[in-house]
Amino acid sequence: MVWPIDLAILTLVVIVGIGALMVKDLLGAAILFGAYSFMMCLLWTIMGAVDVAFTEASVGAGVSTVFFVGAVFRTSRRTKD
Amino acid sequence: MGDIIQTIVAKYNFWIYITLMMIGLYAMIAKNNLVKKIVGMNIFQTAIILFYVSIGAKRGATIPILEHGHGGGHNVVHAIDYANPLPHVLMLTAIVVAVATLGVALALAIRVYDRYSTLEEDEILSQIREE
Amino acid sequence: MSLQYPGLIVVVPLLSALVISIAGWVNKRWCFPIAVAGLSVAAYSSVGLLFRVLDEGVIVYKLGGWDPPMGIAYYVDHLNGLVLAVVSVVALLNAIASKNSIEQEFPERIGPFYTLYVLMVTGLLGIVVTGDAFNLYVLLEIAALTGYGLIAMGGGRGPLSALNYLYMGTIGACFYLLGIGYLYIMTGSLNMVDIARILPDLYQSKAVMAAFIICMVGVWLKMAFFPLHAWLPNAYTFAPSASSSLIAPLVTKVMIYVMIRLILTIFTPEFSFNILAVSKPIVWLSVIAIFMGAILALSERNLKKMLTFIIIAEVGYMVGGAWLGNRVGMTGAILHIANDALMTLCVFLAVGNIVYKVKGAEFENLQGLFRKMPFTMGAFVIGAMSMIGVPPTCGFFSKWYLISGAIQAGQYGFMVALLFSSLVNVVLFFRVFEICYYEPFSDHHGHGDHHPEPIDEAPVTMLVPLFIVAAILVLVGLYTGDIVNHIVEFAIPKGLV
Amino acid sequence: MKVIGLIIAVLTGGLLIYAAGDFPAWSDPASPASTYLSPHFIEKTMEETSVPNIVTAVLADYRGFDTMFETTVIFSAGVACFLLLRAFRRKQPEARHYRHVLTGVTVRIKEGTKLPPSEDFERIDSLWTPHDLIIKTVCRLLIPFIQIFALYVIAHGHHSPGGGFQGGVILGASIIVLAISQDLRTAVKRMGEKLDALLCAVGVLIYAGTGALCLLLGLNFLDYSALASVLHVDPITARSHGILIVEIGVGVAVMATMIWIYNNVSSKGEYDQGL
Repeated sequence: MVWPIDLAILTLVVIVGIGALMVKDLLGAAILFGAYSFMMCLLWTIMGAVDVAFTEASVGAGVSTVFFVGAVFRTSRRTKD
Repeated sequence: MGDIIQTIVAKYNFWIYITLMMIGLYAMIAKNNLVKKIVGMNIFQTAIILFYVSIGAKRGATIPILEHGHGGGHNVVHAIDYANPLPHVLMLTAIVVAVATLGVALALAIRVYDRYSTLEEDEILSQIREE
Repeated sequence: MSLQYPGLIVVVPLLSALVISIAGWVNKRWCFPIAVAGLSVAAYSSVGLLFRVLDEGVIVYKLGGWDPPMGIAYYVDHLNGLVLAVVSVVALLNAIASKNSIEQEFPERIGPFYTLYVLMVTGLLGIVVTGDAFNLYVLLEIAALTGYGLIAMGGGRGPLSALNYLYMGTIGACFYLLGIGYLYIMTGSLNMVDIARILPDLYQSKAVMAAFIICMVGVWLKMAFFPLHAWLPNAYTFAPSASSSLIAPLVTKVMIYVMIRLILTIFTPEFSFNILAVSKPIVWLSVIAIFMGAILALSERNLKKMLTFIIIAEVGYMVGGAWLGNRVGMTGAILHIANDALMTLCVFLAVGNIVYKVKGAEFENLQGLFRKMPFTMGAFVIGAMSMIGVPPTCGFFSKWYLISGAIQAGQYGFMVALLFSSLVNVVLFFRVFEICYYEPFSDHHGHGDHHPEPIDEAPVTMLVPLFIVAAILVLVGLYTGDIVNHIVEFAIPKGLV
Repeated sequence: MKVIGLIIAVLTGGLLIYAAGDFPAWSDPASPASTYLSPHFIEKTMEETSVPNIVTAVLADYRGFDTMFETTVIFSAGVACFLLLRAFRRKQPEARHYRHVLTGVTVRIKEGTKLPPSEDFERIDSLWTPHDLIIKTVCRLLIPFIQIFALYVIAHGHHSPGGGFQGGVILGASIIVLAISQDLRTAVKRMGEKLDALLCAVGVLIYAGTGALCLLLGLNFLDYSALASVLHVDPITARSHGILIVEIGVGVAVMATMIWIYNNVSSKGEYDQGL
């Protein structure tokens, strides 16, 4: 594994994670959550956990985000925090 | 000083997982919006998965799929060459559990929204008090 | 076939849950018989297993035929043999008793309801029987996810309280997972017995200590131990009666079993009580838990909610008893797991019968019930006596062990708390009896106006299981000595005195 | 609440950081986790199960019991979502709106009356998505390829990353793509609710049934080598085949559940038309 990439992605993960919690729009939070999952997936590929990364790419970045978007459409995008 | 930097770099993964876990935990307790809490819950779970995958990482090792699987058969496999597969297996299970929890949580949030027409916890509580 | 009992205990309920979910789409009437059949096989094999354990000692069952540290294995010893028997019998009795109320409350969702019900029992049985720390986590999540579904069926505030339970439950399960991860990174193993074999060299490690604390906090969250109890009362109160009489007796008790398993098997008493000097503060926490549970119960005007606060106090009993750090206290805690599961089932089934007929459990709905539903109330009295701790019901004996353990350990605060809580239980239950016995039944209160048919005794199918539970309460009380000498005595390792 | 949350998070983090000091260094080949159990898996998997992908072998065989319950978790989540959201006695709206696709004329139909059975009308309500030729066509072209890839992932899990779970999710995603690009009703017409529910249970049943079959054949639960006598192969190949069978079960269950949860969550359980 290449450790500079590792460090860079680890830092990005934290930034995207905080972003997903800070943004004042639930749809945006859902999309950022997808980005967060995808970063995680990259990270795990670097660490050699290909099966876990594959699962996270299909579940975390794929289906979970779709669930979030579907649920936000059925409720509301509004959030106070 | 050098020592500290050494420690920080050597266990960078662990520090990041702890940071993410704290972010997720804080969001689950302190956020007011129910869906935001669910996002926090997922970040929390992913952080733990990151921790386990970090356990499995091994310097200089490749992915845990044997080369020449059915070809030679005489190749001797050295454990040092492959990453530790066990945490990967455990975390596949944990990811599945996370998405299952997510589905149920979102379904519950939709039911809550149906009744109170809001996802903000303080507004729901004030509606309950008025009942 | 008896060699396969450990496999059957979990597999048969699982298969029957799957068959129920298919049968539910074909004909709803098939669900109940299949559920009862599956649960009966589980109950039969767990009782059979308990007797085999009594004869042969620890039974190891290798799943997939792999040897334990590689694969997953079941270890059945006296401790989980006892808990297994209690869990499966409670689940079976409740399934039979709650048939009518399920058909009354949600006639159209019988199929999925029974699927979740049996799956939850599968999860609980699996938690108890498994010998693999990670496998326990997966089963924990099965029991939890099905529990959220069952609680949220209640309508009204049900979904909101289930959602809060979900947040807390997920944090708890994740903490447990994290603790297991810490153990794994230090030992490289996931098998409970194997971890216990490796750990003694690592007792001084900070990571092992952290693992212990994190696991404990996770388990406490799941069992609603005092500062972490906020989710429990609403979740159990707003659940439909059929779910609450399954969840209330079993979930907290099974989590206490997990805690005792962590203390006794994974971390050994030596580490838990001697190296970590945290017994005293934890016993004091449980003292506060008992006081808070008792006081909060006093302020409730709803029978079901009052009982949920009593559960919080009971959790305090068992946590405190287990952490007294001596043999008598541990005996009391293990005995109380079985007794409390049975007596909680008894009172919750009685409340279920009341809700079935009266459509509410507020105190003003209960007036004159002794005349209207004499049999239900009779069983309720036995359950209440056991909760108070009146001999010969079983509640007395486990409390006796807990109090003697407290005296032996010099923890007088815990003793006072136990006595105080018993007194409060007297007040609580006699207040209910007074309302039910002396105040005349009137149609002006509660929902009395909405159903013109007169309130009478619950149907036989609901009464018979209730009587069986009440009889078991007395029988277990009478045979406490045998249970302690033949089962509980062997469940506690020799090292603990 | 914010203060409490902050205190709890910092306390937990502090404890974890304190404990992390004792960890073996990251990616250290000599750490206990890498030297105790994993060498056995890495070195023995091939001769004991004849599967080159160690993760698949450990997932479905050594720790197959975990995976069975992982599938059960997914199944119970599907049932729970169904139970929570699916409307059983929801009120029918008084009138429905239909649009004639070719002319664009919208008609209002009162309750009780029915349209002539024709493909030319589409119902306009909250599930309806506006037409977009490009998206619809692209998705329609894409879906078969997604599905073939998914089947490849399931079937090739022995040799490459992937397996029942990932393949099942991708297979489910192909139907979800259909539901997003056309509308939910079209997807439900292809893959109805009853089918979803049955496949969910059938998938887990394949897994648990394989295990139970081993039990009936005289060995322990999930000991696939018992299948050797049924499949007429040697016990080690039987393990490999057993893994394939359970992976298919996992794939079916996960696919159906993903679609089921999506249908329920994205429509609040109101997809009553077109069943």
